[in-house]
Amino acid sequence: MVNLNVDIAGLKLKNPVTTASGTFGFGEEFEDFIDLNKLGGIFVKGLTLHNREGNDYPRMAETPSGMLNAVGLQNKGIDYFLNTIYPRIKKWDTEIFPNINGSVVEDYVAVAEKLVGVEGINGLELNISCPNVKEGGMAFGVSCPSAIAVTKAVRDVYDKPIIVKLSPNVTDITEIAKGVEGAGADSVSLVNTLLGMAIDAATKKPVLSTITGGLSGPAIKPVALRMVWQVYNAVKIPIVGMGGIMNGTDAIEFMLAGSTAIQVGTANFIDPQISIKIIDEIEAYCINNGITDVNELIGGLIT
Amino acid sequence: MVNLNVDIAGLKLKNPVTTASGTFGFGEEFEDFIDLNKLGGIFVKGLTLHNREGNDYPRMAETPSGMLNAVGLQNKGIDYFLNTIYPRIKKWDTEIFPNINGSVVEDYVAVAEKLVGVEGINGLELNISCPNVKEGGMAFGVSCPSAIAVTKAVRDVYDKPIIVKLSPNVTDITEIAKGVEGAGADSVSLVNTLLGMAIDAATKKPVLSTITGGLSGPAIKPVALRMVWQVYNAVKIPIVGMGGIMNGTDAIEFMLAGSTAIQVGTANFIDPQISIKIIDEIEAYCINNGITDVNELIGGLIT
Amino acid sequence: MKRVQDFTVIETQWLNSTSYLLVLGSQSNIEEIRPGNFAEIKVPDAADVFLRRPISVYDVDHQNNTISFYIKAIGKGTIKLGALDNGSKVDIVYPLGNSFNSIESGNALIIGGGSGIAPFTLLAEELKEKNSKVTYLFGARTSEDIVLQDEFAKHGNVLVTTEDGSLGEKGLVTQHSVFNNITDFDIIYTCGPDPMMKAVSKIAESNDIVCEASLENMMACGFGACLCCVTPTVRGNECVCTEGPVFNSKDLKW
Amino acid sequence: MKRVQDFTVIETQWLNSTSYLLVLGSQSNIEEIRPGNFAEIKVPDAADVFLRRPISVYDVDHQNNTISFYIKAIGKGTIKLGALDNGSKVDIVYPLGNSFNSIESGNALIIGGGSGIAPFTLLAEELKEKNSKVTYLFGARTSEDIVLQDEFAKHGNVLVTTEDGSLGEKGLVTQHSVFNNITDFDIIYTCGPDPMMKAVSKIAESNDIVCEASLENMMACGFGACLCCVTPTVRGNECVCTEGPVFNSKDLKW
Ligand SMILES: Cc1cc2nc3c(=O)[nH]c(=O)nc-3n(C[C@H](O)[C@H](O)[C@H](O)COP(=O)(O)OP(=O)(O)OC[C@H]3O[C@@H](n4cnc5c(N)ncnc54)[C@H](O)[C@@H]3O)c2cc1C
Ligand SMILES: Cc1cc2nc3c(=O)[nH]c(=O)nc-3n(C[C@H](O)[C@H](O)[C@H](O)COP(=O)(O)OP(=O)(O)OC[C@H]3O[C@@H](n4cnc5c(N)ncnc54)[C@H](O)[C@@H]3O)c2cc1C
Ligand SMILES: Cc1cc2nc3c(=O)[nH]c(=O)nc-3n(C[C@H](O)[C@H](O)[C@H](O)COP(=O)(O)O)c2cc1C
Ligand SMILES: Cc1cc2nc3c(=O)[nH]c(=O)nc-3n(C[C@H](O)[C@H](O)[C@H](O)COP(=O)(O)O)c2cc1C
Ligand code: FES
Ligand code: FES
Repeated sequence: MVNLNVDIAGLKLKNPVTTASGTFGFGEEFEDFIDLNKLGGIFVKGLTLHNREGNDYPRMAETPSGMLNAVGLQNKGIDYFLNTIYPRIKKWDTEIFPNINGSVVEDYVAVAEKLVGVEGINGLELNISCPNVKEGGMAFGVSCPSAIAVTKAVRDVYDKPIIVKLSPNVTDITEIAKGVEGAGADSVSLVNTLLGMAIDAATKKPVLSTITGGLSGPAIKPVALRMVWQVYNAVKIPIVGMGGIMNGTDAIEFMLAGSTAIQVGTANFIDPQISIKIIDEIEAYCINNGITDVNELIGGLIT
Repeated sequence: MVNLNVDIAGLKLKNPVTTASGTFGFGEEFEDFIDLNKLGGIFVKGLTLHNREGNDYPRMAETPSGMLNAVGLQNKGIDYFLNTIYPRIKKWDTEIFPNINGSVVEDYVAVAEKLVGVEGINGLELNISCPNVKEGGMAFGVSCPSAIAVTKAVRDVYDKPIIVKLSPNVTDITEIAKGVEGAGADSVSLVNTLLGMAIDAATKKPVLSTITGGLSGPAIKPVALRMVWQVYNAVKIPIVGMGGIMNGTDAIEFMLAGSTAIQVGTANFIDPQISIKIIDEIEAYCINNGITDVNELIGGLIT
Repeated sequence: MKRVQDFTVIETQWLNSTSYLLVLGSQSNIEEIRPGNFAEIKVPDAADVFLRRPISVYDVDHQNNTISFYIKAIGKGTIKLGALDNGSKVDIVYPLGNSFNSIESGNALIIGGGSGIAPFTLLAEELKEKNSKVTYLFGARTSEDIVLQDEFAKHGNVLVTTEDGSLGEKGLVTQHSVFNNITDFDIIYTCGPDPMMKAVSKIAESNDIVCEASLENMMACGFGACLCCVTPTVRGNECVCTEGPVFNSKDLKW
Repeated sequence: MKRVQDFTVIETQWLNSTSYLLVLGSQSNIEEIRPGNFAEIKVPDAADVFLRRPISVYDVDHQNNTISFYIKAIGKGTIKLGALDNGSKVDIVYPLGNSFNSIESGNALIIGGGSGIAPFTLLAEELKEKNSKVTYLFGARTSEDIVLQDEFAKHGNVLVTTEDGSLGEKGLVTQHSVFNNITDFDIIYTCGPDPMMKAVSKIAESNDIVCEASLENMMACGFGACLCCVTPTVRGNECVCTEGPVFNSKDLKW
């Protein structure tokens, strides 16, 4: 028997495998494919204070071993989530993490305030790294003072675990990680997408309506893994690692680099059952390697 | 007939296709495979003032649609290059660009000084973005003041075209590009490799002796293309674009994004004849699209 | 219920130089398929195809557990699917999307162009069961592009336009003489290139005929998880993979 | 001269559950190959194999324009190469690397382990032509792993060790009784896992016997362009793909 429980700032997950915001809808989309109760947690689609229509189509471009997206936080707003969606999905025996977004600090705070006291929601992900919105989003995540400011402001109103989602589009991610740790973040999740671009040579036009978009998938795994390792060596709070995880081996690598839990993102599009397979593969790896507690893997890289 | 000549700071290349430093040896390695005289230029393996043994083996890891390297600028030093290698390779009717490196500004200057007046060498690439050396290298390329300082210092001693090679591992590449433009760079080349990492889950060890290394190949193309586009919109000097170019279409995309010339890197390992094929494919694209001068492509993205 | 299912290639039957039927068979039962539903097909082990490819279901045989797709080979993925050997393993996620609303005892015009003929055998079968009459109108550049006529002829009258006049009437679909008596029809179903579908819906709307259009937006997932495939509608941006692919043309703001 | 050449798979002949001979044929002539030379093989259209794979030339037939490789299926690329259908296209970059120095009228011991038996038919043929005597010593975990014995027996005496004693002497290669009279040999050639080659060279050096070891470092290019494949030598870090793969063991600082 392998212990798969992990702990994010006092919050116990039944296993380290969660699903990444924006790649798993609100979970319901996967109900036909898998037993959602088996997941360590679900990070739901990015939420904002008000309804957002997102960016124009086309929002997607396939790239070598990856994809660009420019969804731009399309969602019906936090109230719709709490009144209409959450009541449907709270039945699952897994942690539901709202992923909150804003253009200004006040927006983040307003969304966080709405989550205070909501039964069954035991933590939130503060997204300061969305590359697909004009104002706010990634701007917060690429400057240390603004990352600190928004984290502090949300911390002031929200007392359950805050996981701050970091941008990889920075010179030194450890600086931002340390900043938000100091500002009261309970955990950091990384990485969000890398800012990229695709061009259609035949039409001479950008593929995305927004010209640039966020790169995800296995293409970014080496960069994500490096950043997890750097942040692991810089902060004390737990890390939720992601970026191109496609199978159990990838997940193990992220844990060895220092992740306490991991998020499965783009892989869900290609195999909607992959998150559950990854749980099984992590367990099998532990058994094969005589590991009785998955926590032994965290930061276990031998250097 | 399509005009394929392009101009980098007054230096005419017979076509926009050059080969990237560190992926093409000193050209000789490709003599059996292609007619080197057909290339627009060759950026030779990174040179330093003195002999360097580079990093320990293993120096390479395959990644999804890419690879990590940690060569660490192994080379026999600038004098060996000038006395032994250059005399052998200068016969080719193509531009030979030394790629110069240092741990401190004085090293760069010393190497550049040795290139002053060398017949047939009409420009150099100033590499401030090597992620694989402990001191110097990328450190110069991720801070604006130091990028400016090293560019200015080399500019002071070297009067032919200087192409400054930028690092993608920064929050805002346009800031560095504008900085080196102001400091006297005639051109910028981008991108160098993204800092990444690979782990072997079976051994729990990093794959590279240096833990982290530089990511290249098609995986990074979307990021590279975005940076070329950003820099194109920020500076007036010509851009030499690269990052995952595997075929003519990729090269066209880099030109549309704003590259005057392009460098073929990792692709050379997989198909040692690819650089010449890319020249042919660019020409074919121009013919098919009624383009009589390849310069029309530069920055031709329709937004 | 949506599921991931393993199939084996039974055959790839090339119809002309650019299109083929891909017939897949399974050991287990095939889910119920409604006309207009599509599948997300995984292109097996292809170096440069990362995502699945959305393809409408062309036909299904619940007796023999086979499902088939009409595919135009336009790029990396569709070319590779067409080159699979018989016996190759392919897995698909299906059934996805909504479906056409087939009318009862009415007169239906089905207009297809390009790969947009795929969903229309299943639709016509259902229409016939409901005692509706089916007329097909297919448009293409040249006669070479017109395929599967015999199949479609089983379900209804087949009209054709080609741009070069090599088969049927010369011109674009919307120039076909059937439009002279367009009010004979109770509904128009259309699938194909956006410009064609827009032109068709315009005519339908101006004649107060219901028009259902099946869209082919680029998709990353195909089941509502990514929000990449949206089209603007009167209700805001909606996912083509879940709210569509079939839309009432009046709801579309394209 | 090094070149990129297109080949067709003539057969993949599996020898046991983990290794096979890959036989490739070409329309045009095959370049001259020296014993120890290798090729960089492109694994065709594999989603997760980006770089070529370096593989020693096992045999070459200039009459019929075929070249063959002995390959152990240890990972993504080598498994896929072994699953290619006859007739598949494969291109290779070759001939790469240096070669063994075959001695004249001497007594040679050839020690191989794992995939490190591949270069030794060509070497033995050349040794025989030069009137040298060949003794093979192959080490493996178990008898299952010992393949191609008949082929090698054509060129010399074949000795075997297995770790489980299921064939030949029990133990590691370096424990074989042939080492009791090791000074009978003028030269030792070895290829296989590093620990084995190190142990062999140590014995050779302490007995003043020349030892040539063929290394299998990880490579990105295979022809000196990337500097990824280095091994430390008395002359500094040297590329295994150009200065090697064959090194005099005395030059290696491993
Ligand atoms: C719901 C739905 C049902 C479909 N049904 C069918 C069908 O039954 N038969 C059929 O042949 N095709 C169908 N398509 C279209 C099919 O999905 C695309 O042709 C296919 O994905 C192209 O993949 P590829 O790898 O061959 O092309 P790629 O190499 O990926 O692309 C080639 C070119 O086509 C463009 N392109 C690719 N996909 C799309 C798209 N979805 N929309 C617009 N442009 C695109 C690319 O931008 C590129 O320029 C359907 C699409 C959808 C969304
Ligand atoms: C000059 C040379 C000659 C060779 N000759 C032969 C030969 O004749 N027959 C043969 O079967 N093999 C030979 N090899 C080894 C062969 O290149 C590797 O086994 C092969 O590249 C593995 O590819 P893969 O995709 O199957 O494994 P991967 O999936 O890439 O890797 C599987 C595992 O093997 C490790 N690995 C991969 N390549 C190497 C390597 N080169 N050295 C050490 N570990 C590695 C990886 O780190 C990984 O853990 C030779 C290697 C060299 C350098
Ligand atoms: C289509 C799409 C939409 C996304 N939307 C969000 C979002 O709303 N909020 C967020 O924090 N991250 C979002 N992301 C980023 C992912 O959560 C994740 O950080 C990223 O995709 C890297 O992981 P991956 O490579 O496993 O996909 C989105 C990613 C994709 C592909
Ligand atoms: C093995 C290897 C060695 C490299 N060495 C150098 C170098 O010495 N100097 C340099 O400026 N860039 C070096 N680079 C970076 C390349 O020149 C190029 O910037 C990078 O690989 C991105 O292009 P690509 O994706 O086409 O390979 C090296 C890259 C590789 C893969
Ligand atoms: S394709 Fe993902 S939501 Fe429609
Ligand atoms: S493998 Fe590239 S230099 Fe040896």
